[in-house]
Amino acid sequence: MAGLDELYREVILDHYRNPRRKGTLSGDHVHAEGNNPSCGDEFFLDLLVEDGVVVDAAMLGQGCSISQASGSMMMDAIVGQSVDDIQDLAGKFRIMMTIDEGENPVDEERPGSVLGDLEALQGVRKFPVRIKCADLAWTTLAQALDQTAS
Amino acid sequence: MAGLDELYREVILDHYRNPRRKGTLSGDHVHAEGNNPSCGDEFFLDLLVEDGVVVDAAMLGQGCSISQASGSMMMDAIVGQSVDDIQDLAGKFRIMMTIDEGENPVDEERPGSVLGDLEALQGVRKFPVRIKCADLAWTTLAQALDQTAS
Amino acid sequence: MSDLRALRADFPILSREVNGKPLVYLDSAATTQKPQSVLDAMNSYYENSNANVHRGAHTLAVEATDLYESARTKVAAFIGTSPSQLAFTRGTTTAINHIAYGWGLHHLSEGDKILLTIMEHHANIVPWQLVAKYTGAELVYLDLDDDFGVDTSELDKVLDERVKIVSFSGMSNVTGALGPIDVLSKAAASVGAISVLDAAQLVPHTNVDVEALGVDFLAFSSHKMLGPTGIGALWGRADRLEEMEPAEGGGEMINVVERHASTWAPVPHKFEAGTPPIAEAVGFGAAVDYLSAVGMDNVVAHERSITAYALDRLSEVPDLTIYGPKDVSKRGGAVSFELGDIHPHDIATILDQDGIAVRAGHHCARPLMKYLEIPATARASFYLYNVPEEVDLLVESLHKARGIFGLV
Amino acid sequence: MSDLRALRADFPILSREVNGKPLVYLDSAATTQKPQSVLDAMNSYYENSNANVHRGAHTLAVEATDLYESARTKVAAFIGTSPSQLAFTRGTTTAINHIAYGWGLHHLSEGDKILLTIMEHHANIVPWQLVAKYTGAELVYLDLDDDFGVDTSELDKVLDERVKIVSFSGMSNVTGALGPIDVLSKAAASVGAISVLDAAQLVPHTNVDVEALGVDFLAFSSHKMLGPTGIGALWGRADRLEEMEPAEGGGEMINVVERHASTWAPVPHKFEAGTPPIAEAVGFGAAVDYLSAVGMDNVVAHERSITAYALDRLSEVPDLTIYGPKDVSKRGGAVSFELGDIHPHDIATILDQDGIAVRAGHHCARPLMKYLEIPATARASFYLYNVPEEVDLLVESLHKARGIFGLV
Ligand SMILES: Cc1ncc(COP(=O)(O)O)c(C=O)c1O
Ligand SMILES: Cc1ncc(COP(=O)(O)O)c(C=O)c1O
Repeated sequence: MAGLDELYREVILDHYRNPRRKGTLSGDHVHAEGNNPSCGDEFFLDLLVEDGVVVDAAMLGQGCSISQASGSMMMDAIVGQSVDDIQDLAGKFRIMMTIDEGENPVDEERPGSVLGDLEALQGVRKFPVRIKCADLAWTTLAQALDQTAS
Repeated sequence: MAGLDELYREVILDHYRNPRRKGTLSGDHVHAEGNNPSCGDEFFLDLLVEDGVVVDAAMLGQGCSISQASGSMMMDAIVGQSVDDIQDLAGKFRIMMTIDEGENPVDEERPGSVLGDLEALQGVRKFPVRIKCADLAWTTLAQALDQTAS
Repeated sequence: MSDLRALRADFPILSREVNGKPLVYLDSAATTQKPQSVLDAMNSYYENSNANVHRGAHTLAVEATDLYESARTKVAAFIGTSPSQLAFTRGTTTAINHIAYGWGLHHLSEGDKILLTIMEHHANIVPWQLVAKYTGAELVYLDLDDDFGVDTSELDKVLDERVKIVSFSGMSNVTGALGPIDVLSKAAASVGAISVLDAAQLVPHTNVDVEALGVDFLAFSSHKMLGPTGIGALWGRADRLEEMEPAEGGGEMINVVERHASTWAPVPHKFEAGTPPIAEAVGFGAAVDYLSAVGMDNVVAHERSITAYALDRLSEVPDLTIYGPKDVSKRGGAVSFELGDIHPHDIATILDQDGIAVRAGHHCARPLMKYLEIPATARASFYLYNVPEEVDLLVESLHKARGIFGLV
Repeated sequence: MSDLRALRADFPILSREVNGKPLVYLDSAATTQKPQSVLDAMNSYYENSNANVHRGAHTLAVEATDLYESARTKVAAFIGTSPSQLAFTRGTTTAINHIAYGWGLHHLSEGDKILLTIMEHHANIVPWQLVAKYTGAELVYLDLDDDFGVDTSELDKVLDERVKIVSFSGMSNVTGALGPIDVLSKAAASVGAISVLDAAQLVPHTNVDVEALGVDFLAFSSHKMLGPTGIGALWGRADRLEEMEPAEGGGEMINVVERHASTWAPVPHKFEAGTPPIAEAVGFGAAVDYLSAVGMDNVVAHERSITAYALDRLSEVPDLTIYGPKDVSKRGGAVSFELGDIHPHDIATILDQDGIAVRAGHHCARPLMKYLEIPATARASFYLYNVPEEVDLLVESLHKARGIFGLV
């Protein structure tokens, strides 16, 4: 059961049950929708980017604890950050979640120092089929950022 | 090779190379076409039936020695016969060609006594996949007779 | 409980372990496991008789053709029909697409209606959406009653002469609910529509006498009834098959091909374009042999009792909601449920750690999920090789899931 | 002669007897025999990992999905492409039908033209006849030159902007002639038409780098290249696959299904409706592994030398006429012939008594037979497991046939 404990950490269940920034934005913003057809998970993202900085964001979604917690944690991690920093963060997250691509950027000695709460998602690596759950919010984010770029 | 000798009897090769009543009928007649899509064999039959008797017939066809010889022998066997007698003959032929349905009507003691040259086709029974070759002319005949009935 | 326990030894995969625990396979509604006899039949075909069918005068071709055609005879007999009314397809999905393209495309016009039920699998929705788009026809749905059955009380309101096709499932792969075959086939006939039965879950789990059902077409899959993947069957009433056009063109299904037009081979060959799934037909035949040897009545009795036991045991688990009829005479062995706020995907992951295989998701029935206002369910489904201890393990593992998610 | 003789031991069926003689299998153009490794891969799938793909969070479903998708990667790599451009179908026939329905139906209108060659297999004729009927398009054929190649000298006369599809074979299953891939793919592109390559005989027998061929779509079958029945593949250029609609609807191929409309999964999944042929994909993957291990260059060299030997030895047989190019650089290993006035079916029967399997008939290419003004041919076809002694036995048996039919 070691695996399950690592997967369903306290902080993940907390984000799952109390998702941050749940809702929609009114006024100017970009909107992106992501879904995993194989499991039915959905993630809707509203983003307000001003002068290269994400100044506001809101999400709606449904799905497993991993996909929803990952989205909620992502909200915490991106609001107030520059798009450049977010791209950097997304890169680190992707590496953390990828089983055999590059070295995990997470500092095992100082938990939370690199990716904050998001590091709790490391346990997902042991459940490859769930990785796409953790990725959903981030691929949706990439779509939203693409819109602000163009 | 015993099987092959029984299959390719002299009389069969003779009918194959010298088909009887090859051609078409002019004037009044019924026409039927048969083919075996799996091997490409074809058999076209013209039949003139008057007062319940087949008074004239002609055939065109292409295909293996068995299908063409069977057709040619059938021509010899039906012209001048009443439709009733032909149905009877067709029934006997069918039984002769069927591997496990009823008793072979052929009299082994007196070859040719029941079905004439057609008895040479008995050897086909040992080659089940060729039975439909031998049958082609006869299924075409059945179609032609159906037309005269209606 | 009709005890088929000894059969488990016939299924090699059932002795494997998953995550260090013996496999508990509760996902037969998705696909079933295969007995050794099915694998043996296919191996023997490949090792002794492999050849292309119908086109050869050599011994292997004859043997392969005989094996293929005798498989057709077996599968036809299994549902009580003649081989001339049974075409092999790639599966249920392909069979329904063939009906949609082969019959629907040629008989539907602008404003015509196709009547479905909201509990259909995507396989019985999307093909009709495609032909509806091509022909201007429209899809109409029957909703469910309070017990997850199809609500036929308002049938009058939707049934008229514009309805040309009524297509519905014999057993839901989500709720397990049986379809109202009698009511809907008669309703279809009463307005001159054809009825199409998605029997993907019905044929594996009941004793089907297809001629007695009153439907015009029926589709099912081999892999859901102990047979191999890659094959299924389309049955049709003789006259319907005659009036149906082939959906696919190619070799085997033709009579004469000219440069600009062709004529078709007789039914059922006109629906089998190209080299068919030959080894798969042989395996499918071996699968129905196996089921017949066990006896479908025994299979039904066994599934009923294990389903009743499962419904019972699951009802003990706090926070657990079952989506489907409680009465085992109205349902098959697919049991969908939710457990508190634990997402079905999380349930499946937790159960998998105990070697238990259940499905989680929309089960290819998204309109049904939307109608039930749930995003997904977890589903345990049973077949002849399941035993009550496996239900016990399921229940135990569900308690564990509650613990992990802190449900109290 | 590149000697692959040792490989024969890998094919269980090659040690069987037919009519008391060792099997001489010369019918690989119809379907090939399977090495043990292909059967082992499928058995192992069924005995260890069998589950439905793409929809499950349990271990077996993950293993099955991985096996299925890695088979896609293998088969794609075998023709030099990426898995995202390769959809599994039931075979060549289904792949071409999918192109006809998925692309043709949506891009053809009244008066448009589909350009074929007269040497096509029915699989590459009948699907186009079907969509031509539905759309009002018209079929146009290129005939042959004196050496059984496609005559492209009059291409100008038929090529214009109304040509929307050029579909042709890479290698004739009757004459063995290679198709003019370069000329026809360029010709198609020059008028904005798509080019479709029937590679059923090409992929098994040559080293295909699909991206370099210049065609838009390509279709082939597993069973003709050591793999199981029930599966084949459709390759397309990425942009063409995007613009192609799915031919079949059902589970797996969807993104979101609503009551009245649906959206599709990304390429290639949108072309794979329903439960796919999973075990078959695994076997197909094992087949390309086997071929890659032998090396396609070795396969080509071996086939060339055995075909050259066969053409040579057959030319010694009096009254024998070969229908196909004599130059082995212009052809593959399917050798069609006539022997005096002995009908091909009779030849096949006589050879079968000596354990020799050849095909007789129109080989699903009736328009070609009509064009050549012959009703049928006998065909011997070779693959990597054939050896020259088998050619000798063939020739010997043909002499016997002459004897039986009294040819002098
Ligand atoms: C050239 C060619 N095209 C298409 C086909 C059809 O392939 P399949 O029957 O596997 O669909 C064949 C084989 O029969 C063939 O030889
Ligand atoms: C009710 C129902 N219909 C249709 C299907 C589709 O069957 P297949 O995927 O074998 O084509 C399934 C299974 O997935 C099903 O459960």
